[in-house]
Amino acid sequence: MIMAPLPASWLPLVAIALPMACVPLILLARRFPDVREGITMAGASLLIVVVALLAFALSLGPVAPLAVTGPIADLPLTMRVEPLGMLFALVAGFLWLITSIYAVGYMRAHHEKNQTRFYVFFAIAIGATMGIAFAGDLLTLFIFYEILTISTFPLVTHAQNDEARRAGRLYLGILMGTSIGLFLLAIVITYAVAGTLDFRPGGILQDKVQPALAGLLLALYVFGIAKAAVMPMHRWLPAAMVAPTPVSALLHAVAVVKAGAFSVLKITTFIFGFDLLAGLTATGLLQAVAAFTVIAASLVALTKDNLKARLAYSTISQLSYIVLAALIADPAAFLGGGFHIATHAFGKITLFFCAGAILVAAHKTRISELDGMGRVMPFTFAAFLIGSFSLIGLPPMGGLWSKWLMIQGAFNTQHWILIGVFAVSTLLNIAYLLPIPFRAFFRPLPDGASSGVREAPLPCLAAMAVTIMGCLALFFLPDPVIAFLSRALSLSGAFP
Amino acid sequence: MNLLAHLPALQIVVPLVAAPICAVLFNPRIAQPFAVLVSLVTFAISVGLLNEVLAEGEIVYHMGGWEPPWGIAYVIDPLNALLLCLVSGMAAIVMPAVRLGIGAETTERSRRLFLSLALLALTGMLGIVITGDAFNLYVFLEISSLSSYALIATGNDRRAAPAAFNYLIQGTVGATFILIGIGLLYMMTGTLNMADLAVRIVDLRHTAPIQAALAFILVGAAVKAALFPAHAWMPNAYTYAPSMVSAFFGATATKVGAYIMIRFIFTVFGAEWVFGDMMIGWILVPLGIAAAFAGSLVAIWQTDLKRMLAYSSVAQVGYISAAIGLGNRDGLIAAIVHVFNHGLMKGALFMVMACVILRLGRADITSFRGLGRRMPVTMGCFVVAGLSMIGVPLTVGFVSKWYLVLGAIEAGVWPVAVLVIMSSLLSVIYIGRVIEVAYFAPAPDDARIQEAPALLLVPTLLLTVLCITFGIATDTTVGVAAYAVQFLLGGLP
Amino acid sequence: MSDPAPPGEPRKRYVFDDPRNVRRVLWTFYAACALVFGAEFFMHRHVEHPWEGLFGFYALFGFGAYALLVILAEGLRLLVARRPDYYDD
Amino acid sequence: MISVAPFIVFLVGALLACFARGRVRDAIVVATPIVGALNLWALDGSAPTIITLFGRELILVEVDRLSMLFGWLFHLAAFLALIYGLHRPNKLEQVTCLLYAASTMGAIFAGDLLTLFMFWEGLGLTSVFLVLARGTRRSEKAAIRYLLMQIASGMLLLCGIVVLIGQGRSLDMAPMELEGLAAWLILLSLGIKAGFPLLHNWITDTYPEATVTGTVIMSALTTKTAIYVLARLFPGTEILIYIGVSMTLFPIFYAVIEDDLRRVLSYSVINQLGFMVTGIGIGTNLAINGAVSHAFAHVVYKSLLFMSMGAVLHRTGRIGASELGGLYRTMPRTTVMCIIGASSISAFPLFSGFVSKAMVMSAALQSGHEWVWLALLFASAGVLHHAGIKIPFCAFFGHDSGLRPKEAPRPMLIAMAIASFSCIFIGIFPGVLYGMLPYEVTYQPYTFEHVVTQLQLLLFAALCFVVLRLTRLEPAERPGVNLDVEWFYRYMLPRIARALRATLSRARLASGAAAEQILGAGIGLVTRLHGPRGVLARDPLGSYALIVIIALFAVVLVFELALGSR
Repeated sequence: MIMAPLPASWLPLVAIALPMACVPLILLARRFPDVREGITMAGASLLIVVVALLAFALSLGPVAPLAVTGPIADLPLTMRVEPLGMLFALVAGFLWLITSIYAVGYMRAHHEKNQTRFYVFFAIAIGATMGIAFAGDLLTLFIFYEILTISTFPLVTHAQNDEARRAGRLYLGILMGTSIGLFLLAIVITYAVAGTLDFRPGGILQDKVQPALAGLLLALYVFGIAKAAVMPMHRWLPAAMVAPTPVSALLHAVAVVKAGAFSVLKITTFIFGFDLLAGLTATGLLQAVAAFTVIAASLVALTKDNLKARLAYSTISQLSYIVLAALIADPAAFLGGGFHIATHAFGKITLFFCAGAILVAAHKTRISELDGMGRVMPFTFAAFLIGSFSLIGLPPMGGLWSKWLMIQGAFNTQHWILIGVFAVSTLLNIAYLLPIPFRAFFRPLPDGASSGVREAPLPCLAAMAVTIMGCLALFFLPDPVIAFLSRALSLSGAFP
Repeated sequence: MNLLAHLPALQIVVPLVAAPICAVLFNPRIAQPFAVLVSLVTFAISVGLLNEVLAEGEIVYHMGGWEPPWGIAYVIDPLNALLLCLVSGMAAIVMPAVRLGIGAETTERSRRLFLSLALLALTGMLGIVITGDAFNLYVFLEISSLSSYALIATGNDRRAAPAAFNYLIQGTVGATFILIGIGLLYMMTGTLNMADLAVRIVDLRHTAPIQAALAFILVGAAVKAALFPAHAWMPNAYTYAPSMVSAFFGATATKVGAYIMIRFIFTVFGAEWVFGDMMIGWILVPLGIAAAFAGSLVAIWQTDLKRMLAYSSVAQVGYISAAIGLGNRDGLIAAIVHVFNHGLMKGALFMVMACVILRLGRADITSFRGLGRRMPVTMGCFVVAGLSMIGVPLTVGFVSKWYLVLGAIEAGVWPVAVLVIMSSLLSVIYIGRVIEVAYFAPAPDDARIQEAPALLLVPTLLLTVLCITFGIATDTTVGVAAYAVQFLLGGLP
Repeated sequence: MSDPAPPGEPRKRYVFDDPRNVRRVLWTFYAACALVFGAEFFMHRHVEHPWEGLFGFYALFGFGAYALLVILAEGLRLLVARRPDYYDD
Repeated sequence: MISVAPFIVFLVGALLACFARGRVRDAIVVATPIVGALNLWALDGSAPTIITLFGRELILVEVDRLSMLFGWLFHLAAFLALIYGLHRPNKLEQVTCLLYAASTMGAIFAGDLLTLFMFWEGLGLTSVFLVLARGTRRSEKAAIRYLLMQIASGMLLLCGIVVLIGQGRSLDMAPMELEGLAAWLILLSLGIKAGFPLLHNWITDTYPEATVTGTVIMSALTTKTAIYVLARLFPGTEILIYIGVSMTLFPIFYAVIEDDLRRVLSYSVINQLGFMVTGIGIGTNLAINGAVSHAFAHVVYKSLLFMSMGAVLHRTGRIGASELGGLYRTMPRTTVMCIIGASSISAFPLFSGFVSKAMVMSAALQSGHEWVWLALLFASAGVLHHAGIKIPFCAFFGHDSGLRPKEAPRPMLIAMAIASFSCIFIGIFPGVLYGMLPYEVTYQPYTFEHVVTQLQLLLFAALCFVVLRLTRLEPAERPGVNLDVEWFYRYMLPRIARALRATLSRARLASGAAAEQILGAGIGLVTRLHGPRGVLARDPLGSYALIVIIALFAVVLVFELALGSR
């Protein structure tokens, strides 16, 4: 057996501190771009090692929680590693490295300004994401949730022009407003009635709240966690697309939005518990809201010509899959939601990488300008196609399994309409995603459009290749992941 | 002579003696370091007192060895020990920078007087906090008030004098109310010592004079604390006062008003009577909420950012008032913690204004254009302190808000919890718009605009760091507050 | 040659350009029809359905079905036929 | 003997073709089905191949007579199409064809529903590129519609499987009762791919829009895969009889009035599928044999017909009956082979359709479905009309369109020749096909009686054509769109969506205006109170402030005294 140099229970702290520790180094190296990016890469690689060690430790047995005194006297900040958070951390940590590789190609080719600031806040955001993933109680989760909001604000408003300012207003206004106005309120109420904020299997609210209050709390959580972008709290996400593409890719397809969906999943499972949740009227109502979001966001995506905007609405729709999975309150749906965090991450980040590659190589942002571009950028659009397959949930892509498990959860709990929602959404996904590569490959290139356009820089292509591999790997190797995840509920028998 | 035993006396005596020395003896070049030294010593004494209180419990010190009711007692419990630290600490932080903070705004000649007045104001505030004698409290109140009128009037804006005059009138009314209240108490009980008052009042609570005394003292304290709608003196006073005065008073003055309120309600009148029979919560909480909304909303439209901060203070005093009005343990913790925390963040924000005024000569919103690049550290401090105002976790603002909301929920007044949170979201707007201007508007072509000098920057940074430190490690603030609550509430929930 | 045929493309007559050939095919066809109709006289029927036993059932059914089909299809055309650019794409 | 799962041969072939070019690629492409056939031969009788995925055992390959028959058939179909495609070798098409064939192979040898599902999705995902490869706007849109239908079918299958799993039932490819949600979902899924009425229109929508080669292979594989699965899962399910009958009937009317000859053939596909579905629905040994053998025969002659029409399209660039005619002059070989295909589909004796279709009809009578039999007979006359007469006549005879295209290219001719040979071979030696059928065959197609009655039916139907033609009563060919089910989503749905969007945006504007008004009023109020000139933000005069303080005091005093006097 390998002995870790530190007791495993400290590793979450290391995982959080590591990206943060990169910050001063990046600042020091601001005059030497190669060193600066090298630091980011080294940090990301180290982070993967740390997270992998932690995952290894967790696979051997439970990792003891770690508590440090926090701002509220009776509520120590706890780090508690459990499979769902572990998976989220693995995905985010791994994709940080990939995105960093991509970012090197993108930021330089795109001649972005203030790249040091970019890498600094990026690192902080990843540290905060790790904090969310390993948070052992709601307060800790909330703290890192807020750090994530704040640290991504400079990234969203990177361009510092009027458009960025407007987007920043919306971004901060919605995320901050909901998190303080609703999420925090819900946390305080939870604390007041339950006397604890720990995430516990089976939840902490069971038998402690009236159904009406529990329903109210659930609504406060679902809407208060605006990072999950359930309508009508979704507006920040399309606005955030003014950010440079690596930000959109990692943060607004993976880290930030998944932090939201992950929080919802975690709260429904470990604060409410399936039994309590299943008995609430509010659950049904919120399911309806999430289902509406799934469909409506897809419909909106259909009408968007701006590529990143379309992807953003697609993300909104896909996030509500996870929220729906959380609200279905069934082990299979939980697994599906957890797995979807990974599959959607790999699929959507691929698409964003492609969008960025198109922007860098061809300076095009609109779908209607992409006619025939597949002929000049075949690899990029092939990647787009494969990433789309994963999002739609088609074999041989990992997206299939998460959708599968969620549908199974909906069946187990007799939510027939939700099965229909998943099915219809699949078709809508096809309708808004696939015309893009189809048009790029099969329409003729307009005259003179191809002059000087080549494939994206090599780092960008390499990053895409890796994420595609991820999509495929998740199809062919779902069993270890799901077995791992199901330990979160200790329900090895619940999976098909 | 055992100095340590006389710390309570020294706390007052040191600045009190230093003030005239400063005014008379030294030229400005020596007066400045002297004042700094005095304020540091005062702060050290405060910290010593706090440690002593935490270690050994309440300290009762008889001034000059005279026992009450003839003599004056200084009673130090965790609450006022914490406040002493805040007040003297702010003084120690602000004092070194006075030369810069008032340099552009006052004449060289008057600086000695200025320093002297500042020390006098400090003495007054410390006295209010430390004393256990009701009339003595009034005396110190007048000392601090009079010196602060003068300090505000030193601002070189021509509107400073009217603002100070306005403050004078309203402050005097407030002080008079307190005096009348104390007079009524004395009339009914025959004592001015707070401990004795507390014992004797119990049997007299049904009498109209005692009830009237409560009303007089409450309203008087509300005026001093600038509780809406008795806040009218504050915006102009803080806007036109010299930067350093704004910073010092912004962080401390209203807190002392709040302290008076807490002290009289809990120590003298008795919480169970005030909140039970007198239902004072029905006054304090609605006023507090109204203040929170009124102050924050007005702040949103202000173009002069010092004025904006002043109105923000109106809102923050509202939270304190509402927290007191909840009348339960968590509410009171919230009140005490917020008194301290708000002192830190508002101090930091006013220091930022001092930096900006030093460089640009004014602090209106347009002058902030592009400052994010020109004065990165200063603006960084503004952002952090601003986030604290909003109540982002890991800042002090979050801690206060947590206990306030928790208190409201435990008191069963849900709407209060919701309203508090809603009003605090307004701060996102007024802080956010400054950040927008600082980081998104193009900087003017004035190359002279640069980072503030270290003398100003270091205190600003220090306060900002404290905003975070006390937002993470809350043993000192919440721990002391919880300890103080034991003294104040006794057996209450 | 008087026909305006393009140069290099000699006018060629194909087999059915001659009406006689068409007529030959038709007559062969009529003969075949008569033949199979006549074959019914020499046939031993394994009737699996009473209608099959009707004389000339298959021939008549074939003729009638075809006619009915065309008539009904014409009706259908009235109902469903639209201009070629009916759909927007 | 060494063998691998049949789909692997095609996957490897596709992979190799990806990285090869020119003649080498062509050779790989043509060799793949041959290697596949050898592999299939080696595979016969081997044990199932099982892998574990998603916590379940997936039976990748399970061989029995039925799957072997379809295996051979699809190898043949792929072989024909790939050779045919050599007329203009296109990497995308070739690779896609191979992948598409791989999906089919996977589907028919799948030993459980989950494996089937994987390849089921693969069918749609790969073949869609054959439509896209046409490269027109119309084909692009058709491709997306096609994909939506195919994935919808996949989703239904998935839901069905989920229900089965949820009920703890087995996922074996065993016959199931049409009871409960799962069975209905799966039937519906198969229904889409098999072209059940109202779910059929993707066939007529897509096949005419695909590339010349694409249509050939698409018409062969997808629908017949569905027939295969139907035969496995739902033999003898009564509702299929009626579904099948209606499938034979309604397309023939459409085929009469349709101008696009490839769309005519697409309707014909549905009609022919109807015979098979009916056979499966009847479910007797004879009927199943009939359905399966008809599928076999149909794949070959329908490929042949599509190939001939493809050749016409390739050479003339046109496919409308109204714009073609008289092509026999310069495309005699194509003409002959088209006629062979037409004769086969019309079930003339000595052609393949004759030996297969009759089994279904016979089974219908034997099992007492007289009306079904009658309807099928009517449909047979219809087949003669559109496939037996209209296709060859309108394209190659009829009025002279003046087109003088060259004869079809050699690869096309070779492929058509192989198909023609197969049609005739099966027609003459039905025993070869019968020997491969799942059940023992006692049926004897070539009785004097059967030949005569069939000829009577066909020739007199043709006589009717001649009469109508001579009397000029035969309806004229006219280009145009004939409304079908797709009207709902190609015409109505977009219009509803547009109307909805307009309404929504109007509502949004209106509600936005209303909200703005309310919000504006609110903000106005707040501004009046709190704004820069608001009451609460005014520089307070001393006296005013004093009044406020005193008023506050008065209120508090009264409040306290009132409470104190209780």
